[in-house]
Amino acid sequence: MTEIPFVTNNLWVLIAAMMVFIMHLGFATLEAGLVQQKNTVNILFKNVMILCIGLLTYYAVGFNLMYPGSDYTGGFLGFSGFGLTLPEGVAGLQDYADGKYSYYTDFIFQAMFAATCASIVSGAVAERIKLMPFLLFVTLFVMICYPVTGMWKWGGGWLNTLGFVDFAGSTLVHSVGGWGALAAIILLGARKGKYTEKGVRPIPGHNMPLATIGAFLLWFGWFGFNGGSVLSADPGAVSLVFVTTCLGAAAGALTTFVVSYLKFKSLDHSMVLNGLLGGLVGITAGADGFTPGSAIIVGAIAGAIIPFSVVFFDKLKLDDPVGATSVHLACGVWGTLAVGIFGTGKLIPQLIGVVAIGAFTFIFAYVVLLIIKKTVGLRVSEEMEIKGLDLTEHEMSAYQNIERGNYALMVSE
Amino acid sequence: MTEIPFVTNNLWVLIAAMMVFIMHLGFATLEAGLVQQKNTVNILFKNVMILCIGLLTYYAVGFNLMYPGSDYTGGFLGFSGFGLTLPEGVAGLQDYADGKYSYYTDFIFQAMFAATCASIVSGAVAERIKLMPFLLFVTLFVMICYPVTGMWKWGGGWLNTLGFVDFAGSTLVHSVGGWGALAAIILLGARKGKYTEKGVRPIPGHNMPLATIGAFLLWFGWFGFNGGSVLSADPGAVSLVFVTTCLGAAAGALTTFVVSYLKFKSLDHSMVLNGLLGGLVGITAGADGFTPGSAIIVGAIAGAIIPFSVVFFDKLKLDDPVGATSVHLACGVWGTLAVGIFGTGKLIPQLIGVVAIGAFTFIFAYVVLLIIKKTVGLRVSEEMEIKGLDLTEHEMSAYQNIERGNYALMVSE
Amino acid sequence: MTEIPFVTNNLWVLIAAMMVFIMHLGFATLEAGLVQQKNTVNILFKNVMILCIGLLTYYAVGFNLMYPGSDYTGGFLGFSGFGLTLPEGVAGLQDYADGKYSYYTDFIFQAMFAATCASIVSGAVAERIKLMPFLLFVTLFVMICYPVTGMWKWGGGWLNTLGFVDFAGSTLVHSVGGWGALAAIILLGARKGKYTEKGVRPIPGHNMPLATIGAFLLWFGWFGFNGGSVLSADPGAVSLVFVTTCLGAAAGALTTFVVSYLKFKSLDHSMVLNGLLGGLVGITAGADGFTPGSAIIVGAIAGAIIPFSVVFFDKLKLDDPVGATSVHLACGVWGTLAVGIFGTGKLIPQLIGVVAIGAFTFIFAYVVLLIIKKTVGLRVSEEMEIKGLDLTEHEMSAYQNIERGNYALMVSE
Amino acid sequence: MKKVEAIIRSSKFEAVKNDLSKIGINFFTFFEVKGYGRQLAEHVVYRGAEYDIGYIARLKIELIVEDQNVKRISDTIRHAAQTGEIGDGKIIISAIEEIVSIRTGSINESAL
Amino acid sequence: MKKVEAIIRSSKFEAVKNDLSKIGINFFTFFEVKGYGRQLAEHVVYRGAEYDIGYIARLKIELIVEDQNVKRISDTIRHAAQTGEIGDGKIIISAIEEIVSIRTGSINESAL
Amino acid sequence: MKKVEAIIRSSKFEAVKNDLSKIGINFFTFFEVKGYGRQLAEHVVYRGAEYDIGYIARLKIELIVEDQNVKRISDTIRHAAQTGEIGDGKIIISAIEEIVSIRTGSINESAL
Ligand SMILES: Nc1ncnc2c1ncn2[C@@H]1O[C@H](COP(=O)(O)OP(=O)(O)O)[C@@H](O)[C@H]1O
Ligand SMILES: Nc1ncnc2c1ncn2[C@@H]1O[C@H](COP(=O)(O)OP(=O)(O)O)[C@@H](O)[C@H]1O
Ligand SMILES: Nc1ncnc2c1ncn2[C@@H]1O[C@H](COP(=O)(O)OP(=O)(O)O)[C@@H](O)[C@H]1O
Repeated sequence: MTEIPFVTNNLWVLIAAMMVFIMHLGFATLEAGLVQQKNTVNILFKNVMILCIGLLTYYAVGFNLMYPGSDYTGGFLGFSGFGLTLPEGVAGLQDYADGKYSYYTDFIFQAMFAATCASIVSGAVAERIKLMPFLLFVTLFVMICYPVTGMWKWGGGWLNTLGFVDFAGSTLVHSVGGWGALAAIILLGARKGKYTEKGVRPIPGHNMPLATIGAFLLWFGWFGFNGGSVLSADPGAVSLVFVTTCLGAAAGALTTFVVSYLKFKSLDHSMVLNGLLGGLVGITAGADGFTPGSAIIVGAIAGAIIPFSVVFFDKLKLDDPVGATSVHLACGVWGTLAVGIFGTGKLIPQLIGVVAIGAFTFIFAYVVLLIIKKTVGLRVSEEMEIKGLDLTEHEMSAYQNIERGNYALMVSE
Repeated sequence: MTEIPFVTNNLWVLIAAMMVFIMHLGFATLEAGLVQQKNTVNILFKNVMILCIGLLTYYAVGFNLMYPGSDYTGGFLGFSGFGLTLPEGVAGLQDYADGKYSYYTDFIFQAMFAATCASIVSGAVAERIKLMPFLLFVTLFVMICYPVTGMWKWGGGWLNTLGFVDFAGSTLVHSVGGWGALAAIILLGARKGKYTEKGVRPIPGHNMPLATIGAFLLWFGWFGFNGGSVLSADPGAVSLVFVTTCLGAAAGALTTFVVSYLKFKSLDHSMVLNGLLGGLVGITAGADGFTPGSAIIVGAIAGAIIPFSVVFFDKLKLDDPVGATSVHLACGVWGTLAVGIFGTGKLIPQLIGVVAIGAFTFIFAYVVLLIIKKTVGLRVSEEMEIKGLDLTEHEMSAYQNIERGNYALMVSE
Repeated sequence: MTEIPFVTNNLWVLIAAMMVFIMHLGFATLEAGLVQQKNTVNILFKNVMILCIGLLTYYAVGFNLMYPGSDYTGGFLGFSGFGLTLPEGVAGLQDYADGKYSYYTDFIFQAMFAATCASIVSGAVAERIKLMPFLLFVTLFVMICYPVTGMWKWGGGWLNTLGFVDFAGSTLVHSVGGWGALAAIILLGARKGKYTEKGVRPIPGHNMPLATIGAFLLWFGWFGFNGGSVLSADPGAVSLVFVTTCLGAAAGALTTFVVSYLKFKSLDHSMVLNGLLGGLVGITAGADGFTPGSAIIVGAIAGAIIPFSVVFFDKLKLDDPVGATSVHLACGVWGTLAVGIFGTGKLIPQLIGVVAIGAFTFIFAYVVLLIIKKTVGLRVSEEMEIKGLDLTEHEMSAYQNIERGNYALMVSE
Repeated sequence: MKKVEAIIRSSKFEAVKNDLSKIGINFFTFFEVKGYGRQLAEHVVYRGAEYDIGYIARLKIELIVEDQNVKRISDTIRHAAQTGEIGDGKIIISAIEEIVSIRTGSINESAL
Repeated sequence: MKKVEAIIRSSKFEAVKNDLSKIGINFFTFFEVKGYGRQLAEHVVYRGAEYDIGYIARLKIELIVEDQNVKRISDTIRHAAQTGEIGDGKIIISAIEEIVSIRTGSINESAL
Repeated sequence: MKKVEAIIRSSKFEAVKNDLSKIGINFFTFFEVKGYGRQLAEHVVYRGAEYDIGYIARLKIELIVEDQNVKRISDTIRHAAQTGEIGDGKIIISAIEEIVSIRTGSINESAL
């Protein structure tokens, strides 16, 4: 095939950045739909702020920590200075990435990724974490933790040298978010009333259409997340990634449907949405390497993991309102290992990557959160939790007139 | 004009596939918004499963049934084997479709189309069909029925040879979905309470913002549905298609607004959304051939058809909660004939196409559904219908805390 | 860099048009979320009709009024005839805009812009304006007012000659909408009960998830709004625009968060959404010229303006339910001036542009609305306002079963 | 004057309304209530864990009637609302001292 | 002790609340109810077919008061809630045996 | 037969329900009400302007009981629902004339 023009490659990566952007709305709506009504504004607010803080910190620090440049090839840590410095002329354009995308394109595509891993955490800690400490944690997580492990592979660090493969981030993005979520829910404890002497007491999500919008928008954005990770408009590669991504998601939803029907005799919509997302997370590490057939198997297994994982975390009394740990951690690990099984055939580097990144992320998150917990505190008061964070943190209600009418204004003669 | 590079063509078709994907969220939200609250989860669940099953069956069977290859040119039925087999090297890339798109691009774009016609059915049969039998029907419909008639035209079959024109699927997709819907609602019967001795008793949709999101997302996706059907990035053709598509939709909404205001003295939002979609369906068969002026006329007529068609189906006691038969069947037929009137000037092939595809689809759907009805049954029990499918099929409520509070958890001190 | 192929440029502008389209759903959902439940259908209906009317009038008149062609260079007003006339052959393709986009691409991209300024008005006048007079105003506003001032700059008119800079429309689109909104709310008066002797009585929006969806979709669409305004796929320019746009939005949300927390001790989600949008509006005039650092400053100032502006308009008893005047007018003016400060260094042309366009638009809107007010009337009756426009204008409720159950149908045995 | 309160299945609302109308009773006030009684709330599964939704949905109808009509109204409601299954609900009759029409100011019989 | 129940237009809630406050009554319980009476429910058109929405929305206010205050309260509500149009609603007065304050345990007058 | 009505904090619903169950009371009807009383509604800020949300959310429980059980039930509710803070709510006891079981048609004691 003739060489693909720079402008076309660049255009695709820009469009992909746009698509990854919309995943943030996906996370916001999915999480909002799966929490209780009284904490809806809070979760939406957090998701807006995560994205904004994520973009700004990635601009200030993250990008140059994740991609410190060739001096740090094979290394553990590098930093090439604060802010963005556009290489002059063609050095910031065609020459920047061998005719694939410009400097700014690179930044915006990567920046959109960065904030997603913090969104994953926000779902798991929903309904009980204090807003300001949470935002503090998110800032550090996106500014330091995500870029450091990201550098190990995508920034050309030691895991890359080792042969670890993670195409679009089953581990680098999703399980990183998942490990952060896990550390957080261990330190936070469960929502009041979730685990009783009589067993698990479900706290159903308050808006299934919203959650469904979220899941579909995440899938929609995943075309950019995975498709854009080809980092060029290469027709063969991008079209294969589209196919594997979609088949993986479809298979994930289907097996969750079947497994949870057999296991619980219930057609739980929230579970199937998790299954769909689990399929997407699972396929992400090897979306460019699997055949369509393998993609179906990898997605299907991810989907089958979901119901077991959800129950497993509940058994451990690790309360995760939206299933983020099951979707992003469990399926993220599975997807990364699947590359070793169905793709490269090399399982060892995959295992090393999963463990190394998991350990670093979990410890980072645990320590930061522990310090926050011991100082300003991590969890809202019981009274705030009962009243809901919308009223207590934001002084507003997600659905004003529906539940608490302003009677002089909302009348019917 | 110089030749358009393969990579650019391919990129556009991939982006178009992504856009058609989001139509599935459009259908899900439109239908969810237009049903009663108690059946919301059910319709969302169905739409998720339709997409997933659709992609997997199209992978397994549908694609090779719809595009069996040149051996079946002019034929009625062909099949080139199960699953996907990527032609090696450039044969799966530039050479696959004369430098327009790769093999996998072709598959994913077509696969996204396939499931849409099943989504059309799901709206019409909402609130009373059993889940499992419905999914069984959908599987067969997407796996066999849609690809067979699709092959007649797009797969190079007999209708193509005959000169039948259907650019992006007013008939091949929309009326096919509409005929399936018609067969289903005949066999299912109306929702309890819809047709009383005193006349039609409306059962209003429960969430207009959701329905509006659906209609807009469908329009959004239609840029890919119609624009992508150019099957290349040809600037003249794609930009014309964008213009005709948008003007058709706008004209459709406007005439529905005017006609239903004159006819019912009411500014019915759900009707105007149907009108907008009717305009889109109407323009679809000839979006690449109409002038902007004709596009407005075709869309306007489609919009004018909607209110009459909605009332007409109600007169026949054919209960269609979302207006799918009016939008997709009535306007789909109109749009296909309009090509003969405003476009090619040849009405006969258009009529033959409409009738042949209509007959095949209706009979296929009717027979399959009749068998299901006589065996496992098609319709939920009266008790389930009264309680709602969310609670009875999914054991959950779409808006948990809003309507049925978990009082210990949802308190206000 | 080698020249960018026509087809790639054209493709990007088409995709950008698609993205601007989705901003209309953004406006619809943002506004619907920020009004009271009883006026939800009404605002959704208006947003659908604005888009449809906008596209049709821009087709009929607007496009040729805004881009009358080179005969009117430097002029105040020009018109090159009704409807669209495709220049034949390459004249409508490569030659139409120096290999950047085709005639129809130009039209559809511009048409999508046109209707946005009317959507801005619709939010400000929500909950009390009569539907038909409003649609009449919108028709004239989009057909005449917007294209005339648009021609002054983008159509090559006198402001363009003067050196006025407005890259993607902080003034030409956003403040034009804002001035129209201002004229309208002056003439309309506040919603009943908003300003009492005891001071401002807030009327909270009824659906924060919906408003959040709106804000995110607007940002999403802004990739096309600003990115597409490069009018080519130039990698350096488009990627810079993506970066400045996103950093501006993020900084806007962040400063609104901080300022409104300091000022009101409240984490008001609706305000932060306004801040995010304010950042976007602010960055729009100079998105192609700012450095990322300046973009952050410009966005941050826009975000800081928001809380003060909202309070300021309330002090003047100018009732704007969604904050459209603050977001689009205040930040639109700021963004235009910011170009003079951080970009070109020439503040005078910016000031002239802001004042000239502001004066023309305000007077146009004021006069048209005054005539409507004196003739058919502008405001609904008090009874209609109390009952809500959904029931009185549309005879329906946005959330049928949630609030007003049809008891025979919505039962639980 | 008496107050008649009836807790009924929402599915029987239409029947009760129609039958009351047949005996000339065209006014009442109603609202949604939640019941807890012999009929148990539904057990459902969410994300793999079972729970019961805590109550069953019911409608409460309230109407003020003249003393001599109480029996007829009570019987009418009972017949219309009855299914014979557990969960049918109750009718409660109590005395009131006065009913005033806000519109006319008239009281008791003439207030109806 | 008496119970005063008033079914009023929601548009009159503010006025009733303010006027009660003026005569020193700063407590009550209220909730949304649906009314069916002389005033007919609105007829609307949905997708070409007409139907009536089945009821009119009302608010119900309940308050327990000392016997001697009943007349004044009833009059206050009536004046505040009256429009003179059909649909103004009713005020119902009945006797209660006891009111207990959950916080203090005190009963009747002292429970208020 | 008596009617016991209790206006309680929704956060105390679970406790009240459990304690009633312990003394053998497994039936009641409840619904959401809005309270206006000594406890003031929350003051909140929306878009820079302060306002109060106008009421506090409460649950109302209604149950019909035999005369001899009234005291015990009232005490049980009071103990379960009490926090000692302003806003705890009230228990109201009144006489009813008759309760009819819709299912069986039996009245009073046997209707329970
Ligand atoms: N003693 C009571 N006081 C108040 N409400 C009651 C009482 N007993 C029953 N109810 C109401 O009636 C509903 C039906 O009662 P249930 O015991 O389930 O069946 P049935 O009325 O057929 O015996 C309950 O859910 C509750 O709302
Ligand atoms: N006898 C009654 N018992 C209970 N509620 C009643 C009764 N009569 C009227 N209502 C309530 O009062 C509302 C207004 O009554 P309506 O007959 O329409 O007008 P008006 O009170 O002006 O005569 C009704 O919708 C209903 O809620
Ligand atoms: N006289 C009354 N009549 C009816 N409801 C009352 C009355 N007094 C109080 N309430 C209800 O009880 C709730 C709590 O009362 P409040 O005065 O705030 O506290 P407390 O009961 O602790 O004195 C109020 O919000 C209201 O719903």
